Amino acid sequence: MTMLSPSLIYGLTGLLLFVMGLAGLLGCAELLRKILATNIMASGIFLFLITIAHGSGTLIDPVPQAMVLTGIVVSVSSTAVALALACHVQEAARRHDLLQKKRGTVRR
Amino acid sequence: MTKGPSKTASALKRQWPLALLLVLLFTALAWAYLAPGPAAVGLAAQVDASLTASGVSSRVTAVLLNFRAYDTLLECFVIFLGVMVVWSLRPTTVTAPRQPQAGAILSSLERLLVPLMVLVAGYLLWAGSNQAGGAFQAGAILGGAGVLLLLDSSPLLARLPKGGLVWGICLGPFYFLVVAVAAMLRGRHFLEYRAPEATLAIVTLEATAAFSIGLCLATLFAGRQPQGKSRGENSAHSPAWEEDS
Amino acid sequence: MNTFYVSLALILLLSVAAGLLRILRGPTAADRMMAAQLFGTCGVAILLLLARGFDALIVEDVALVFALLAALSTVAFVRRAWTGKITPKGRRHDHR
Amino acid sequence: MVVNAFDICLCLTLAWLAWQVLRSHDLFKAVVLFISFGMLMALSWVRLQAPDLALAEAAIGSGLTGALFLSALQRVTGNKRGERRLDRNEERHDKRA
Repeated sequence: MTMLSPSLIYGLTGLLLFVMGLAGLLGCAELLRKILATNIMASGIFLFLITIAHGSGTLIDPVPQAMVLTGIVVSVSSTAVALALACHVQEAARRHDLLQKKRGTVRR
Repeated sequence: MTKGPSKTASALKRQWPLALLLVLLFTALAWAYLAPGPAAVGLAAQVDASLTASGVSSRVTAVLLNFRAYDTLLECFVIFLGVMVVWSLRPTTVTAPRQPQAGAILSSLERLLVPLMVLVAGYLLWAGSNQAGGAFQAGAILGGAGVLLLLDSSPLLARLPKGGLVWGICLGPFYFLVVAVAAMLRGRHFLEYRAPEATLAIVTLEATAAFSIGLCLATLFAGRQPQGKSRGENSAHSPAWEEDS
Repeated sequence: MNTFYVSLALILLLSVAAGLLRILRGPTAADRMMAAQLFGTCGVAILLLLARGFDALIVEDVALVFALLAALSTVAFVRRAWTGKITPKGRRHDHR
Repeated sequence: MVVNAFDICLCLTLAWLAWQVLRSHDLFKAVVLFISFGMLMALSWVRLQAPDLALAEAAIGSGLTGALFLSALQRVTGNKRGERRLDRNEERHDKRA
């Protein structure tokens, strides 16, 4: 078995996760799964950035690490906002359905 | 993949044009990554050269709170904005069924874990100036403690005044601004502080930012604005967050 | 670097990957959540082994944080996602 | 050699988890898989010598995000009483897919 360098393995995995997350974001219908896919995409980008910082030499670059650290915290708060909005949308749609049903004109 | 027409399509379906496009994108990205070129030159040497002027000995903390403090300032405001967005959503009338009261196991778990989480958060905050750890990690753990309290619908939250919550959320971002402007008043640039007084500035900034980030994360989990004392049905014991979100 | 510890960590990682199958096919929601918790427990062990294997003692802090916060998702599951009711037969009927 | 095998194993598991998150029919299963994904990300930060990130990810990826998604899942699907689906049916769907 030949040795693969860690920067190769993790870098390609980061790119793969990014592309997969993009596929989920474009190809899935549910809001919650779109949010999951966005998170996977973000993880892929973070992995790629940190791999670049790690693989450049013996010195590990702290600047991408700091950027990704902010990115992780921002991504969790934006996930929370997106989830709140998604729940809000679904509840509003359900309330709309209930109103329609009460009036006798059922949607769908 | 043959599902009833009433159900919406859930998982990723086979869409060949999209798949082809994404495979092409992956190939292009991988080629760009693996293609031989000049080696990337990081900023590690510059960071190491000016580490003594930054006031802390941890490189990541120095970058976060001194060299690129702009990022952290904006990030604090992004989280603050997130809380404002969540609070501005009008509560819908469809409510989930009420949670039963937390059992003995959950409340004892909460009593065990929350003090430990606060302790570990304090440790990470203290250790953050010379090793891994710092405001974000401590804030995330504090947020986890808050989420645990919210999940157990702890009576501790009933004693939380709403005004205090707002002040706590505002504390981190606005203290950051105060420090930044104070640097300007001393004849420096916005957010420029150097070695003798930088340590104090960074430590206080980290403490307030961790506190605010923790509160913000817990508030984001709660999902909406806490009901004030005036609006509850039995206002004497209405908790800051009602447990039916 | 200590090869012995790292190979132990590799074995634990493989066992975690085997536990993934339980998440994928576990008949009830509780099975899936328990498998994810196994991930958490094994993760703590892997982190401790890596801390010894690479002589990076800071990783022990990571294991501490991991052990503290992995319980949070289980509590969320019990309180929010698992509204099982006790059926007349006395078995806890598992639905979400 | 062993380290290399560890890296490859970790990365394969990560990619497989991400794929399963996207293609599983049940949203709850996707959320549980995503929690495990966050835990494995913390391991990969340790391998890439970024302990700051590992600390943040251990706190956020394994705890907070899971709680957020599970709670949102309850709000989205919780009070639809008629649409309860037994897991056996879901298993059949997965086999067919």
